[in-house]
Amino acid sequence: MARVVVDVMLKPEILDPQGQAVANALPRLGIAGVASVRIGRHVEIEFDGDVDLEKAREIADKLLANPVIEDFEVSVQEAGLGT
Amino acid sequence: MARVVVDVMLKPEILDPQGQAVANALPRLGIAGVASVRIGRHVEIEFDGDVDLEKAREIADKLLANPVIEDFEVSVQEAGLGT
Amino acid sequence: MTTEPATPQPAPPVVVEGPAVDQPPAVEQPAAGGFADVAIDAEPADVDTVERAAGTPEESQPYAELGLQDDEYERIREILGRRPTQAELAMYSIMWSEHCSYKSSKVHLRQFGEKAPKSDRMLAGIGENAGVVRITDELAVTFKVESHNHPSFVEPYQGAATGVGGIVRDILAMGARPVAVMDPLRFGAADHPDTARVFPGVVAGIGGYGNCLGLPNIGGEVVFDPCYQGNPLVNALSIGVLPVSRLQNKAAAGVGNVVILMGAKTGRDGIGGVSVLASATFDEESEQRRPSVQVGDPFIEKLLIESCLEIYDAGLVTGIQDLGGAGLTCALTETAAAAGTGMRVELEKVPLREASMEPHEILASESQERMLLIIEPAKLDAVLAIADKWGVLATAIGVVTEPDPDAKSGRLIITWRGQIVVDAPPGSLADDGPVYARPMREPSDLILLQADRAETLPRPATPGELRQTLLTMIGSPNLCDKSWVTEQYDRYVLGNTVLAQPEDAGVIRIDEESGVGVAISLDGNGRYARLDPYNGAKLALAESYRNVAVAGGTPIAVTNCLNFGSPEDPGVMWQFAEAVRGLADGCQELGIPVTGGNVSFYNQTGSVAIHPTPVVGVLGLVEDVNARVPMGFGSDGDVIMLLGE
Amino acid sequence: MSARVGVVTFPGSLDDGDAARAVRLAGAEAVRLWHADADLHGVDAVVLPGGFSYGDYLRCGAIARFAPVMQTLADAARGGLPVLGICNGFQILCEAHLLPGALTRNQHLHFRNRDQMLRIESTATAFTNGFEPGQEILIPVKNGEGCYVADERTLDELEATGRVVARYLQGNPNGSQRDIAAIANEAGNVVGIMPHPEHAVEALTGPSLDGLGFFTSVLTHLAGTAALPAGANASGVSA
Ligand SMILES: Nc1ncnc2c1ncn2[C@@H]1O[C@H](COP(=O)(O)OP(=O)(O)O)[C@@H](O)[C@H]1O
Repeated sequence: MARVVVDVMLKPEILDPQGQAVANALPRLGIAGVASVRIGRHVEIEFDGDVDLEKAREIADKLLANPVIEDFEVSVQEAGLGT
Repeated sequence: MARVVVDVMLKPEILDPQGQAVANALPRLGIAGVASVRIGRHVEIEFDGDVDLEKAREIADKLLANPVIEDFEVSVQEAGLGT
Repeated sequence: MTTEPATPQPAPPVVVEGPAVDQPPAVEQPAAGGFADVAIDAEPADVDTVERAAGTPEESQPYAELGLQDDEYERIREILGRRPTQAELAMYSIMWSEHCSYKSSKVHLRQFGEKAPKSDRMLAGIGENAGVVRITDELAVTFKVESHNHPSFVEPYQGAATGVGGIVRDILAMGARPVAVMDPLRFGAADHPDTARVFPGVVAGIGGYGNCLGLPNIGGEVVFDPCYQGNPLVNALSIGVLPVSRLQNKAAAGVGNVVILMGAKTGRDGIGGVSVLASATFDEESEQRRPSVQVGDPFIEKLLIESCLEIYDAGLVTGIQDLGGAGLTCALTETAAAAGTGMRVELEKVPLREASMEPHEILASESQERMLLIIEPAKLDAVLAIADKWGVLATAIGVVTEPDPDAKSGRLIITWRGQIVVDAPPGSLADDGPVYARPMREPSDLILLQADRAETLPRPATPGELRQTLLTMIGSPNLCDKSWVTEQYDRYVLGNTVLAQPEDAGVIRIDEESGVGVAISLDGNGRYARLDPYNGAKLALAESYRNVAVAGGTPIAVTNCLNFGSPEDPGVMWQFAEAVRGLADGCQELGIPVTGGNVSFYNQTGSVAIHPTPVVGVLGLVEDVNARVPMGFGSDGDVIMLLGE
Repeated sequence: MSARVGVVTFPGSLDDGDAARAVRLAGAEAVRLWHADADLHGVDAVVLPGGFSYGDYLRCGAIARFAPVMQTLADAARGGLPVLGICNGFQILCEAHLLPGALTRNQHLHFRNRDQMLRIESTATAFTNGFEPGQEILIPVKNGEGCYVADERTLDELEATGRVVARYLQGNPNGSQRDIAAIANEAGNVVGIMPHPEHAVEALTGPSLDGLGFFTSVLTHLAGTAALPAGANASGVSA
């Protein structure tokens, strides 16, 4: 079943402590060469009927992202992890 | 700059209280027709040099996902939200 | 109800790997694999019905993989007069597991009742969801400690979180508003890499769930010892307050009353050993059907608490039971058995998270945040309205039926889309499980251990060495400041926390007007108990008792969580018996009753058991919390005195 | 007649009882308001209490913002009704755009509960007029997402207009920009604070009595505005 995916990320100028914690842990795991890690939310929305991109954008805008600190991107996914 | 994206989702059989709370809130926002919402993490990894999928997979496996309850998917992204 | 996996599992438990058993030979599998949509999957032939079981007596069943002995399986066939169905087999294997039936510990735990001093304060004791103690003429307190050890090793955050959720529902089921939690914890060596996974996860899980429920954390323990490396101990205590008149019980009384399932939807959480029933083939689909970790949703639990309390206050409940480790199986059988009634349940009415679940999976599911309510039909609408107000699902799934005219008990009949899949006497599941007097033998290394006395250790001889010893001690993981842990817990919420960390006991105000409150402490020392389980248990009791006393409380009741290795090991069984004897004797000497507790066996890595770890909680009455005694020196010039030897 | 202060309960509110107790100890009547009821029942001021409304899933306060009571409250607040958001209440006020900025995950990524020193930076609000300018107070802080962020321009503006109401002293518990613990709207009638004044109102259960000042301040404020000609009175504003 097709679903809409909304990826929400902190705006680049907002500090992401979680991503930073991961980035800082990498050398200790013996992993070098990573410049940065940023962590956001990945939201999968399934509709009762057909995929509705407009509605997904409305949900993202109203609820899923806080425009003060976050950006979002909406896309259609044929199948995904949650299948 | 290209980056690697790791999407981490709860396995389908695992309860996702967060997604459920959002799904339940939608009707109150006047949005109908959504069958389900699942929420995971969207992680963007940037490398010092070339994109290294293998390394990204290792990071996801060791650090980003909890294999007991989560699955992940790794992909290369040409440009993204955090740009 | 307890919340450990229903089937005893050696660590690391099989939950992660999925069923690690040979394929049972001839279990019939649903043709569709059970994964198609409900509508397609509804072929009646898919389900092992009572009728089918009666007609296929020879069909071999994976009872051994489910943890049942040959003779236990024979007894089930005798009780039913036929082979059990898949669903019945799942239910017996759960209810007759060590965890639910207390089959190895029962013969020892009796002492708590036999040696208990008479107390007119005890309103509910051993056998109930939690012990209830009267505090004033109007108010009572209920408290209990439980383990969630194995799940917390597999998935520390969720394991610990759902441990808190489980014990809070026990308290709620008694009619009480939960008002605080405590968490005695044991981890492996502080510098071991796996401790870095388990320890922060457990602490975050306890905090995450308790904070979100709005329950202050008023104390606990953090102990590091290599013996817990592969088997940490995550015990959780909750305490609740109720008007004496609001005390609830679990009996499903009243023929014609409605059985309501309230709270979260049912999913494949923690199905544990029962999954072997669905694992005859290991294709991709059965891969997906592995038992899954229980995930808690404290938000739903908070709503469940508020709606239950509102339902109690409106006088709408006949009986109530929480769903824990053995899920619906335990709740249905215990409520019916307690009332001596029968019950008819339409299992397809249970709201599911995954439509493809089969009857035995629904019955075994350990999904969190659910309660079972018995309601008179006339009060049904009022109950549903309250649930709706709080946004909690409440579904009628069955009805209480007549007892058999000849017997004192009724039948539990469970149907699945019109076909009977369970038809059994509830008491045979809930009360008449096997009881064992297991062999016991003092561990052979005990004499050597006891001979290795502390006197042989080097002593600090100079002031410098003394200083160094002191610094080493206060900097050691077991003695150092614990605020990294306690700062992750809300201790202020509800506004009644009078003493919490770092005090010896937690003290909470119960009544704002009169200032009456309770003090509570939890203590245990596995190293003492390893050296001498009898005295180790007594010492844990004495320490807890003292802690309550120095905070200003008068001890009045005891709870406990007994964490031990495998009961099949005679050495462990001896430790257990000694610890119980010690605790029972100690309580007798001090004159306070044990009101409840929990046994956790199979805490071991391979064949190596943890130190026997009885954790003892003492509850004290504080007549006026304004008179509580904080620790530490008050002011300059105070006289310092040492009491005792 | 004593002032009537509403305390809103959302599903998942936890400190609502404590906020009501603080209101009573300050000498006002606490009126319990329900999230699904859009009517403010004529209260003179409102407290949005701490807790985990809707489990704090997604973002703290993101779902609560849409509750019926919030629609009414937003209009009333713009009309001058005093509103104090504590912790989750602060998060809800930001999500509802009644206050600027946002509260994000603590930088050390843990929930943290400790007794926290604050400095009152502005006494020109409905909830801090009873403090001395620069007064240092001790009240509990407890949150997982209390790190205040806003863009530089907003922060500069908050500073310049005296809308930073309190700052963390002796250690910033969550990484908040410019050590911000509390802010106000332009009119000073809406205040959001991350630490918990309602947990410092009784000697027996709190680290101090410093929290009481927030609840007595609003009564002073109400007494002052009540003396103003009708129409300037914030109470009774409704949607
Ligand atoms: N160590 C113990 N000491 C005293 N009582 C115990 C102990 N372990 C279990 N019990 C009592 O046995 C009963 C069954 O325990 P448990 O399975 O944990 O509760 P439930 O009946 O809710 O499933 C409870 O009343 C409990 O208090």
